[in-house]
Amino acid sequence: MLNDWLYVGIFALVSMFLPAAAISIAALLSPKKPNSVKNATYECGMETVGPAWAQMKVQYYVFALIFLVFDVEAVLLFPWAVAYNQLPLYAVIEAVLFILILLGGLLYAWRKGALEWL
Amino acid sequence: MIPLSWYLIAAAALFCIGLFGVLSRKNAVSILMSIELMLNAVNINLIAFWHYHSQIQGVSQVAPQVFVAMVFIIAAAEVAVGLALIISAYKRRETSVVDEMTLLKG
Amino acid sequence: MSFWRDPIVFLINWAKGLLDGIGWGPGWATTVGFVIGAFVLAAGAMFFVVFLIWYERKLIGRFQDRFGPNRLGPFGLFQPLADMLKIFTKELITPVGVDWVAYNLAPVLSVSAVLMMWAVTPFSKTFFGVNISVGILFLIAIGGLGELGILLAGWGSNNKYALVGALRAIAQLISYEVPFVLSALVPVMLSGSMSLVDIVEAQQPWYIVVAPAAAFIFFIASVAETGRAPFDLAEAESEIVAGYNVEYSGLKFGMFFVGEFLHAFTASFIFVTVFLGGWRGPFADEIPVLGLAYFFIKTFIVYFALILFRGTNPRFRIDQMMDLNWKVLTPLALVVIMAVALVNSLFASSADWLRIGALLAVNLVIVFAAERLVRRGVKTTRPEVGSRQRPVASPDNVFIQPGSGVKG
Amino acid sequence: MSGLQVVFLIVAIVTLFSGLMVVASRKMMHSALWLILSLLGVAILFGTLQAGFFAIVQILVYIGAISILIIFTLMLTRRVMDDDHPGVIKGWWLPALMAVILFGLLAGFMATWDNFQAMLNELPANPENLAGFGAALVDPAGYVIPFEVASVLLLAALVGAIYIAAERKEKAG
Repeated sequence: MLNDWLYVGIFALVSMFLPAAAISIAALLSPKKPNSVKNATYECGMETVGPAWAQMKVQYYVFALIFLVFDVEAVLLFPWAVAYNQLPLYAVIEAVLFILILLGGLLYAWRKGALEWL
Repeated sequence: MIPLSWYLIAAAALFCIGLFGVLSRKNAVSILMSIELMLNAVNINLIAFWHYHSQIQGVSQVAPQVFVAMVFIIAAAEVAVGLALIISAYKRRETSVVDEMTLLKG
Repeated sequence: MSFWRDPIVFLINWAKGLLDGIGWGPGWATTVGFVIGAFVLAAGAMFFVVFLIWYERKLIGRFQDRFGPNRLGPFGLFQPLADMLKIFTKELITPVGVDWVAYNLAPVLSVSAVLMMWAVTPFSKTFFGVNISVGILFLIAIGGLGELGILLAGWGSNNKYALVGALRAIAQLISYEVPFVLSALVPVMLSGSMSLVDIVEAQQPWYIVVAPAAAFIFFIASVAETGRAPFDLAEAESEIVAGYNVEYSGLKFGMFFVGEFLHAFTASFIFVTVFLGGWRGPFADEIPVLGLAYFFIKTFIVYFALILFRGTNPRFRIDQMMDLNWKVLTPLALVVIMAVALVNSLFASSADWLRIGALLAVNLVIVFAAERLVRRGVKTTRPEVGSRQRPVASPDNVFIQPGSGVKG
Repeated sequence: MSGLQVVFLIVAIVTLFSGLMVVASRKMMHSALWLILSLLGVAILFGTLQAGFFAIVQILVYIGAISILIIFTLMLTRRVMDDDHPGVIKGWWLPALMAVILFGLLAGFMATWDNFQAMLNELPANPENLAGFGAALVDPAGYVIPFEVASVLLLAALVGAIYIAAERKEKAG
């Protein structure tokens, strides 16, 4: 029902508002004495060089990729799981097939060494 | 409640913004992001019509739901492969600007 | 009499009557009621954190043979209040070059992402924020917003260490979201609904009895989602610079910790809701306030287990953590889904005790087999201390010599 | 104007504006963050259409996964991050003109439809009927082929993307 989503929306706004309000109060209460050393970027006492950009491994991308695929898979499986109790056996087997295909993908990634964190 | 036309207009506007992005951005990642906008516009349309037809028929229509789910899956697959291609191209050519990927121009 | 059976709903109805009496019309009265309800619930959750911090510090102290906070107030109960006062009056340093919106949005988002989980959880038979039909998926999706907060913190604070920490944290969180989502499928399958209220109603017996393997995966994954020890390597303060929150100070820094403590508690009550029967217990149907008590008792038991888990386990290495997720939990979760689906379908027409027994047996077999397989893959014998030749820092091998066998 | 219409207008304007900023931002990272806001707006639009499942899926898949993937890619491609040149091509007005014309055509074409101004009323309880949707996905007379093909498509995407992205330096050892 729409009223439920209205409540969720209001709750989201409120739950954003409360921490923001707390931080605002803290900003009012706290002292403000900035200086250039204090405001410098903290990188273990070294002078900061260059823009904040870190060399990343392609591994991060691969994990995010596998995550995306399984997330989308789960999205299709959730409606199936809701209907599960009314389904005949062959419908369950179809879903098992669906999962097996993706399990194959996971095994491929494993064999390929994409799951190693080096 | 909201007229159907509002959703359709909003979706059309989002689609056109996405189209503009695809045609005008230089960076390949940007182009993919614009494609995401276009796919989202399509989804808004599909769900608006799902609502409309469910309302007319009195029962929830399955076909639009399946369509939306398929759009999600295709978007995921497209993003995964597209970004992998961009990363691969970047590794070789040190760029992700589409105009600079001129392997065949010599 | 009805007040004693269900005081919270009694109060809510009373407040509703009051709002209706003002005469704004039903629409506005509902909306205002929602706003007040959301405020009460969310503010209650945030103040609850003060107590959680005390509880956790006290417990961790006991595990480590200390007293924990014990000076201020009875049992040191006022210690977190003092800490709160302190952190409220700390200077908020904004470093140069931050992206203002991202930098300030991140701490807010990390708390609100957890708070929003309180909106859909049924605390008792009659007391819950809202019963949406996709409750369990909502919980998972909101976890994604928390990841967004971490990303904004890491990128917005214009610091290489923060960025690296954020990326590591996100890599961990998204990885563990996979078994989390997959094991959440099992309760949905068994109850035939995604609404948390329905899942709790359907739990006869509790799903931890029906599907212990799924419960096990869900528990580990939700501990990892909270990002605490032993999965806290994104902000392993004893090893690396604190992670995505290096550049934060004062209450903005504190907000990340409010979010973390609240997330730990929230994760334990989600586990209770999904696998331990939520508010279910003797007489909870007739007297809803008893259900509330059961709910919190169970939650504190799970929370205790979570803190015990934190206090007694050494931190994982990042490759071990990723291996645990991708090579153990994810395949296990997929196998559990398939097994539960097939077994439950095959035994659908037989008696309940037979079906549940078969499910339990299958789950235990899977866990046992997985444990065997993992055992085979892990080196259990370690080289004796001192048996390996280690490079010693001497003037000869400070400089890398070709062919010396010492790498850097 | 009802409260819901006000919500719709605000959300739609935010969505379209952030969509525009996705295309117009110079910094790629800002572009990605605007994209997230835009996707969130679309999720809320789904919510106003009472498609709660897809609203949540939108947050889960788009914001939780796809945008993270995009941001990881931005981090992996260095020159993209500190690129401060205009992100659009020189003759950007031509695509803009095309987009505006297309929008005009679409709007004009849709306006000729009789039911264009139809009102969307609130659907009765359990509007989505997820059980029906799930059953249709595995029904041989329904959509079982797309369902299984989706799985194969995801497998292909997984295999292909890993093959492309994770080329290991096997020779280097």
